[in-house]
Amino acid sequence: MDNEPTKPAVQEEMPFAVVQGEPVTVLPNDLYIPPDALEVILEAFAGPLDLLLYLIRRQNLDILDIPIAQITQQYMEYIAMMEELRLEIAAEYLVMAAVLAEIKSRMLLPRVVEAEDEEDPRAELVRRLQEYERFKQAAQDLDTLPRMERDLFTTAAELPEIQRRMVLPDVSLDELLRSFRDVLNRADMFTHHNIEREALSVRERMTLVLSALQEREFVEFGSLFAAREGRLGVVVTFIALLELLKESVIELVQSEPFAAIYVKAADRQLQASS
Amino acid sequence: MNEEMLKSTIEALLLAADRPLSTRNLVELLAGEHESPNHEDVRSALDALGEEWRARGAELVRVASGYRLQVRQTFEPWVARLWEERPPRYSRALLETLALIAYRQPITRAEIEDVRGVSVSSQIVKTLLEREWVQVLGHRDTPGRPAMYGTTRQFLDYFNLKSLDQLPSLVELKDVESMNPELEFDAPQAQDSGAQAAAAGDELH
Amino acid sequence: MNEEMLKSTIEALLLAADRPLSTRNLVELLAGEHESPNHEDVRSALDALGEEWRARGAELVRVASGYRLQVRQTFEPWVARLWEERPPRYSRALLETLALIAYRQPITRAEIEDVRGVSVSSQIVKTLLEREWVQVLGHRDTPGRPAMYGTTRQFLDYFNLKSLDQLPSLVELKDVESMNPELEFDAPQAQDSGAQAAAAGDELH
Repeated sequence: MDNEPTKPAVQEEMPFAVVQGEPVTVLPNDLYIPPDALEVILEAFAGPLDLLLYLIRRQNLDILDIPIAQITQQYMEYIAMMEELRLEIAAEYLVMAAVLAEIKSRMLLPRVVEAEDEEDPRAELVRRLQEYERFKQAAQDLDTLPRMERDLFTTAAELPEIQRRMVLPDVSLDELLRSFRDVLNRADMFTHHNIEREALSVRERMTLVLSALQEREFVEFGSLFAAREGRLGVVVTFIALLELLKESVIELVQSEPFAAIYVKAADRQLQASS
Repeated sequence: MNEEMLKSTIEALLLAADRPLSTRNLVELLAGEHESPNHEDVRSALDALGEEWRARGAELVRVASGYRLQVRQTFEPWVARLWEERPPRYSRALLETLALIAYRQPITRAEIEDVRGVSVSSQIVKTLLEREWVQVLGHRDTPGRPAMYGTTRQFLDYFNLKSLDQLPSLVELKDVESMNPELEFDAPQAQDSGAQAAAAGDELH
Repeated sequence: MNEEMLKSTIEALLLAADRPLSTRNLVELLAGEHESPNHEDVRSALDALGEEWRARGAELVRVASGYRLQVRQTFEPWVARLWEERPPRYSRALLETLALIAYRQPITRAEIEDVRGVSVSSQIVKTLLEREWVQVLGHRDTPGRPAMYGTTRQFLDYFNLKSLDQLPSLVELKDVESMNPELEFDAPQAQDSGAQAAAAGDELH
């Protein structure tokens, strides 16, 4: 936490590193500080633009007023220091050194008589420095925003005992029908069955009859027919019963002639005895 | 630190902590340079907090290692939903099995395997029975007494059918084109309602 | 579900969730078989909750992806004591990269490197992606098809923001055209003439 009151930024050099709690604004010329501390300082620069900005800001200069020769010289001193410490110098630092040297040499050349439209050789560098500084600032601003874990904390209460529930997948009818079509295509069933009108109502009735037989051992034959279903319903039920009989799934039983006919599941006896 | 402030600070600590806090923990955490609340203060603040949380989404409970706020068991059904995983999709094999049971019921497993050309895993049958889309209608009176499967009332309800008749017939099914127009009709509609939902979402902001 | 019950249930959900919940999330979570509260209901319950939490240890805040109960910042000094570990610090390189992505999205790595003047380490990109602050938005249709990065809702949530609009605004760029003539090599003179040049610049405008 930074408890220091904020001072006007302009009047002070920006510390570019903090070593053991002490802000460091100027690199000492003699190497009294241990080399690894210096290493920390030098590594604190986020790149050549950052180093250049530091050199400019250290003297309270405006970016638009870069004394290029001086800055170049200071920049090269830093590079030399890094080399001395055998720090791995990112290639970008060397590229920047070359850029600075080039600008410097162009500035030393006598200007061609008042060439109005000729751009200042520093212009491109200044643009880059400004752009970089904007985002350097933005990063600092971002860092001061209150954020989770550091300034803000979420709340959480212990959870109750949670039962794991199975969430069941959804299926659309369309999906189901496609699956069926696929399986029929594969089984080449269409060729065999396309004549037969699949009477699903019969199939359904077969299921209903069997369901009824699950509840009761004997179901009276007549009770399976409902007059309100009309002729068609009666026929469907009758066909369903015939189909079930044919498949030996049900049996019809009659204790004596003209007595009531009962339907029972063909496997009932076995089931009971097993 | 006055009483109200002490209560709110303890509440903040309990809400932020990922473990129960004992009165001793709290006394330590609250120790300040000037006024440090003692055990008594903390305890009476906890009592007051417990009272305040009596009718809320969580309650102040005391466990072995201290106090914690705990979501009330009553809310478990809703809270559990926060961690519900998106359900996996059913396999092709399962859907084909289901379709065959729907169209050819009563049908045995052997008959399904016959048509599909591959064996039907017990897991598939179990899943369909558990989902209550399929039931055992009885056993065929043939060697091995295989179970016969059929669909249930729940199956019809789930797919919003009044009866099996409402499933397309084999002939209709064969005609691929007859399925497509319906899909094409659905698509733009779906997009539409998506846009509507998005618009509604915007309004809420 | 009556109003009181709805309020407590939402409170329970907010306390149980490990992420902010939007009104849409809440409507879905609260959907029941009989009565399902709608957006209106949820919103007014949230308003009421916000009011109730006004003088407590936490507050109801809205961030990009929804609502969360958050410990009031006043209590930060106490709450921070709960954890021995210091909160994570992020390097300048990471923060600069993040700032560029936030302000300039969609942006490629090369564009970030262009502004920063150094290469962006893969570790930084990886960290940003892993924290889910940054996402790949797509690929630029140029050679190498570089990934374009943008920030996520989680990024906004983490920094307590509702939208990117709420980020501090960027510093204005100065016009390079107003650049002062080259100043000579010795520093004090440079500073001096710099001030003069600035004054001169003013006159010209």
